[in-house]
Amino acid sequence: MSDLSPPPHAKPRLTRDHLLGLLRQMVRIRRFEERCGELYQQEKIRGFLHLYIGEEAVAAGVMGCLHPEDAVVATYREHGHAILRGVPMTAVMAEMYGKAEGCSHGRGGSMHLFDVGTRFFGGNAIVAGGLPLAVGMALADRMRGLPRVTACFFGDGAVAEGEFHESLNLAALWKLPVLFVCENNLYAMGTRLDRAQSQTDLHLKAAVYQVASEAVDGMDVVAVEAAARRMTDAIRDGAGPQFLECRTYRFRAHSMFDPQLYRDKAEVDDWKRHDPVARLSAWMREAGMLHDTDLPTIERETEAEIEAAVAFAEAGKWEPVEDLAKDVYTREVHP
Amino acid sequence: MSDLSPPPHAKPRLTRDHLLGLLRQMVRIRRFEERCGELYQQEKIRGFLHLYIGEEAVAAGVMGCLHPEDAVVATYREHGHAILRGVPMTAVMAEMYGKAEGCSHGRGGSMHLFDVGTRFFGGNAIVAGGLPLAVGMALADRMRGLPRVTACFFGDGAVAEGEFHESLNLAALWKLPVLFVCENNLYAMGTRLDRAQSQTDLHLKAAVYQVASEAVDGMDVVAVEAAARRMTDAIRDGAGPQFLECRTYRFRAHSMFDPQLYRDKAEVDDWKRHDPVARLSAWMREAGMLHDTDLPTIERETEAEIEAAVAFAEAGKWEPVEDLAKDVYTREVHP
Amino acid sequence: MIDADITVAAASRMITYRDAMREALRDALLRDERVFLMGEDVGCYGGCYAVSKGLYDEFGPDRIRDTPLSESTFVGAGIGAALNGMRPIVEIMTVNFSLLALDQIVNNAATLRHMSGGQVSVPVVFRIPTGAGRQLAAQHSHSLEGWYAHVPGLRVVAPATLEDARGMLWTALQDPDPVVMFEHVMLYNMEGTLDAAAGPVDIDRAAVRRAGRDVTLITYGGSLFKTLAAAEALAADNISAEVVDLRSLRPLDAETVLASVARTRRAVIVDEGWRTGSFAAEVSARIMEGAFWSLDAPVARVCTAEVPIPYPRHLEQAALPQPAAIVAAVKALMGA
Amino acid sequence: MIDADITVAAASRMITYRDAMREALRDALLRDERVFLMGEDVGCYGGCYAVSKGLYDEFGPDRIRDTPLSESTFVGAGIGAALNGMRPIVEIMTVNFSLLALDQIVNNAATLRHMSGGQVSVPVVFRIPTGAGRQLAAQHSHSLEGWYAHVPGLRVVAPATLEDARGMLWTALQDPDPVVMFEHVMLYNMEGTLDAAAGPVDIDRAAVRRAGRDVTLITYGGSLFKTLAAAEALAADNISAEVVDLRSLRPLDAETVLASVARTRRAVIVDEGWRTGSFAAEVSARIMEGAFWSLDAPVARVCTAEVPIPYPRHLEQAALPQPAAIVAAVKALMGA
Ligand SMILES: Cc1ncc(C[n+]2csc(CCOP(=O)(O)OP(=O)(O)O)c2C)c(N)n1
Ligand SMILES: Cc1ncc(C[n+]2csc(CCOP(=O)(O)OP(=O)(O)O)c2C)c(N)n1
Ligand SMILES: [Mg+2]
Ligand SMILES: [Mg+2]
Repeated sequence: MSDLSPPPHAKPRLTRDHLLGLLRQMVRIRRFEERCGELYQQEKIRGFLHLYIGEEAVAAGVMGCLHPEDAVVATYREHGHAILRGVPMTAVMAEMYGKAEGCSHGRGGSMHLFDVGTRFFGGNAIVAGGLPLAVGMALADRMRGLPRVTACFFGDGAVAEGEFHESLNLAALWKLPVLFVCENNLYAMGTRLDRAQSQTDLHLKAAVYQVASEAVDGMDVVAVEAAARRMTDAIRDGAGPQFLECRTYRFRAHSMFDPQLYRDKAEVDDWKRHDPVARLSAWMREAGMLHDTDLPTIERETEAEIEAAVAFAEAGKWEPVEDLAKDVYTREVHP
Repeated sequence: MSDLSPPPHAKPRLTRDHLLGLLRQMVRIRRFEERCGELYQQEKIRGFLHLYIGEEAVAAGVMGCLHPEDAVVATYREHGHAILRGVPMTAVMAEMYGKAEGCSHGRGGSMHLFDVGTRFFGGNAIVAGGLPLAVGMALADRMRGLPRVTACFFGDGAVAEGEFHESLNLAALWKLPVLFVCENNLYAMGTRLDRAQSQTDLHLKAAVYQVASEAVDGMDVVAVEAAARRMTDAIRDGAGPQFLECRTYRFRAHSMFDPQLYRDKAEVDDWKRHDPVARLSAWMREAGMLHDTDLPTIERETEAEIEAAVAFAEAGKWEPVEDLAKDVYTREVHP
Repeated sequence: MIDADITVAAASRMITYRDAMREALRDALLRDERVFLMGEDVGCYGGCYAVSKGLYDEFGPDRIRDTPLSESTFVGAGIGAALNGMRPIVEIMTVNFSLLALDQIVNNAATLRHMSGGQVSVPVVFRIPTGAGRQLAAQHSHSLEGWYAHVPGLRVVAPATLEDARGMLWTALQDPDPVVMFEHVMLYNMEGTLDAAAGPVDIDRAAVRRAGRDVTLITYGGSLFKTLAAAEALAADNISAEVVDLRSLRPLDAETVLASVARTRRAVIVDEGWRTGSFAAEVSARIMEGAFWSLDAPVARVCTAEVPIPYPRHLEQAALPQPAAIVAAVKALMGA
Repeated sequence: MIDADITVAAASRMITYRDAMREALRDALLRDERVFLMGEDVGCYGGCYAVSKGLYDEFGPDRIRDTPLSESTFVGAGIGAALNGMRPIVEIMTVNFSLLALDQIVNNAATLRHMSGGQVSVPVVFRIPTGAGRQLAAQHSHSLEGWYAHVPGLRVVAPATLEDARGMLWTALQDPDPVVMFEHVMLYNMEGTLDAAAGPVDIDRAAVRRAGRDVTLITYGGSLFKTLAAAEALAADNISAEVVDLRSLRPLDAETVLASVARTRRAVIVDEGWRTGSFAAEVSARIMEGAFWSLDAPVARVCTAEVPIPYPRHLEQAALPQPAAIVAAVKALMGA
């Protein structure tokens, strides 16, 4: 479980401790992802790898507002979400390697991180494919009388898919406890938002279903957290689904295969000036909340955590080939 | 082609002749459909049969605004649209019988009326399945530089489907010449609109895509026509797609199998007081535009047209069983 | 249809397939509060084929849950609800519309267990009416059971008899994995006797519906009764046909099939899918692989003609497998 | 991969499958102004597998048309555009996402001609990358060619060689009916020589890629080179294998298959689909029906294991058909 889980109905906090916590979470994602990129070059990690670098404020801002009994449904760009949700970094890294000790026992890889213990339900590689799942999980909570939230992360590209429309409608119609978090990073692979959608104010799209909807600066973790807290509080108060559009940007390529022909370096550099990690640290520094040893300490601890994760993954085992047919059915079935 | 095709950019006309034309078209649908209902009881027509009775003002109001080179894409509730588009009633009736002389050579039946001559492209039995087709037809017109409109009819139920969302977005994004006509009859089979959609003002749903959008009283043929004319004019002027929500009601069951458990007779009776045929005739009568012999003449002529259509269908031939494999491929292909 | 002329025994009653299915639904809803039924027009309308008629009044809108026209999402929501403690029965109005939900079924229902390394199960049952015969033309007459049977992670069953209509649902709900249940639309009106105590049945094994010596006819779902009729006709010509009802398409009970073919040495498969790529091809291939040396003649298939189903009755019937074609296929095999 | 070690002749050049496909696209765009390419990231991004790289700059955003993430609608729009005078090439990024568009393909593209009684044709080409091998795990590694081959009204082709990558597209565009073209993702980097004058090829007939006497290996698409490798290995053991590349799955050129099997009297089918309900089953059934009496042994299948494709390389490779398994299957047949 994320160590940022607040007590119910807490107000956004701007204490040094709290902000340091947010900073630490963003740094954990950033460094983990950077290391993954290197490991991909070393062919330790294979398949598709989608880095989240630049977007850390979104996961960090939202995840702390969730309770242990809440659920998370994410996309293929979900390492940060998994880690902040409390999936051990060791198990995440082992999964990226495809080792049996991975959080999905190696079967899923980077795009399919699962961890039932922290109620982290994937890791979905079909764009918008997680939205109906989240709606259904929330439906179950509602029918079972459990006061839980399901947080569902997805990109701007997913908003164009039919399932977005159907899921928003169903959640609104049945007033289900879903927090929809749209990570609007302006691109779906190489397609800029305005080349894909006639309405680029995505939160307006959500609002038309009568879903409470808001856009925030997704590079500002404090803003994201404040909005997410309001929204999770509202959901817990029975207000039904909420839609949070976080305007953000990915600093890296879409995946490891993307030559980035579709955007200028200048645009990327512009956005890097809003780097969420740099921004929070600068703000804290100005406010006298960041001591000189803080960041080095965080970096050092993060580094140690990552190296332990890499060592864990390296030491992990390959599942024996004889087990190939495992985990297709719960009980044994021979087709 | 409909005999109501106006010259381009005509303004709505309230002349006696024009209104009589609208009245005649609505009566043609009404009586044709009633006869189809009887023929279904007599087992001359089989499969599904979806009657349009009550909704005639929509087809009548829109169809007169289309030009011969425009195209129409409709649903399984499309007999009225086909007839008003100019598909001969004989060929439509023969199709309902499944005879080789039918407009789809008997292969399609009631749900799949096609007539390339009048650019009537079906008759689609998958709810919302026609929207992408209409968008694609409009795309072809745009790419070919042809100043045509594609009119696409669908129900309130279709608005909940993912394809609605995707199609509105694509048409708006590419500014395609599509007239979306939503026949909001308040029910999708037995599901009342407010039990299926969180936003019941359907034209608002369209507006969010930046599609010019409007709701009209779909029981008032003059209002429908005025709006449809404005919209087709706008499309021809290059304004991109337009969305017309027509608020209407079906007086009959969804199909011939529907026991109508989901609505009160009182509700149906209420709506019948807005009967579009009665309403237009009453209004014309008050305005001194409907002479005593007008309606009887229309009824007589319609009756004759329908009887000729039935006779044509009765005299039609069954396609020989040996031809079963025909019209699967354009050239001969043996799988 | 079957058994209709048998006198109703004290402990049994006349019932239709539709009513047997409704009893199964009611039974499941009463037995387990985690069970609910969800789909288009299952509630207020009473079900497109009237299967759930009355249940809305009895169990209310929460447990008999009408959905908007959004196949992909309500199917996905069923999967999500199953992940999170419920036992949903999701009705897809017909197999034709299930194409819109296929991504959710293939990429989520069937794979979540595997992708998560065995951490989750997806105990959802999809009820899907299937098949042609009602003159509903090309977009409303598909038989795609074979497609579903191709997908690891799914179980696929096809109740053809009243016992199975009454009994398969509960067993399917007890299964921790997604079960797709195909109900042929021409069976709903079938009437016959059912034991008053009829209850859950297995969903693992094929059933020999008629014993015979000369040829094995293998089929499932809506084609069972046509196949039994063909067997009856063959009997009149002194050809003794065994009829195997597969009941489950995935897993396929090859053992029962092969045992029968080993005895009869001849087989004809009857399947309402289009011939090329039909599930019948799989059965034929299994016999090839498992009983080649016992065969006295090549295995034959009677399937639907390779044409979108046409509207007129005579063409629709000509496209579908019929008893006469089954008889002819058998006679061709027998060299008769 | 193939021919890579052959000296390049004067009239031929080295080229990859990817580039051959791009040439075919360019050629079609130049030949016919009604042709355009549409799909996710085909333009600015240069294509998910870089197939269309450069075409956006050359032909502009109208003819190399990036679409939103809306598979059902841009596929349907391609069908609509084909109905209305254009010749669209619609790229679905991978077969995995084609599930979201299957309704449009099955219920519109494949049926419009029939439902309209032959009034319309739908001259659209769907290009669909398919297959596993890149460690993309359970949702991104499907091989669903067999499903498409089941549908009357569609044509389904699978170019496996450079000649076919270069030549099938134009032929497909000349076809008045919808053609689904599957490109195996592991072929894009394959390099070899191609005749400088290479152009359109037929899409009707299977091709014998290697002649042999003892057994017929039947395959298509991405499995062709694994099968050729197996044939090579078998040759070392003095087993002479004929290799048939189906090229077209619908229609299936049964004639070529049966003629080969009639000569070799043995057959193994190699198919990356999951075994149960694979297209290999159809081929097996056809051989059963058309060459039973010539068979010296049961026809065997080498298919993908019945498991969603796992992420780790060793498990993925273990799940897929491999030369060693093909060799083993052949040897089992030969009683060797
Ligand atoms: C249904 C579907 N279509 C296409 C893809 C290929 N694809 C993977 S990610 C992606 C872009 C998604 O963009 P967005 O939703 O904005 O998320 P982001 O990657 O920017 O985080 C695409 C097209 C897919 N995985 N699923
Ligand atoms: C995709 C799909 N799902 C379900 C159906 C079954 N069905 C046929 S008509 C209908 C209701 C459609 O309602 P609406 O769009 O409002 O049109 P109306 O019938 O009221 O004219 C349904 C559910 C279908 N044909 N297609
Ligand atoms: Mg994005
Ligand atoms: Mg309606």
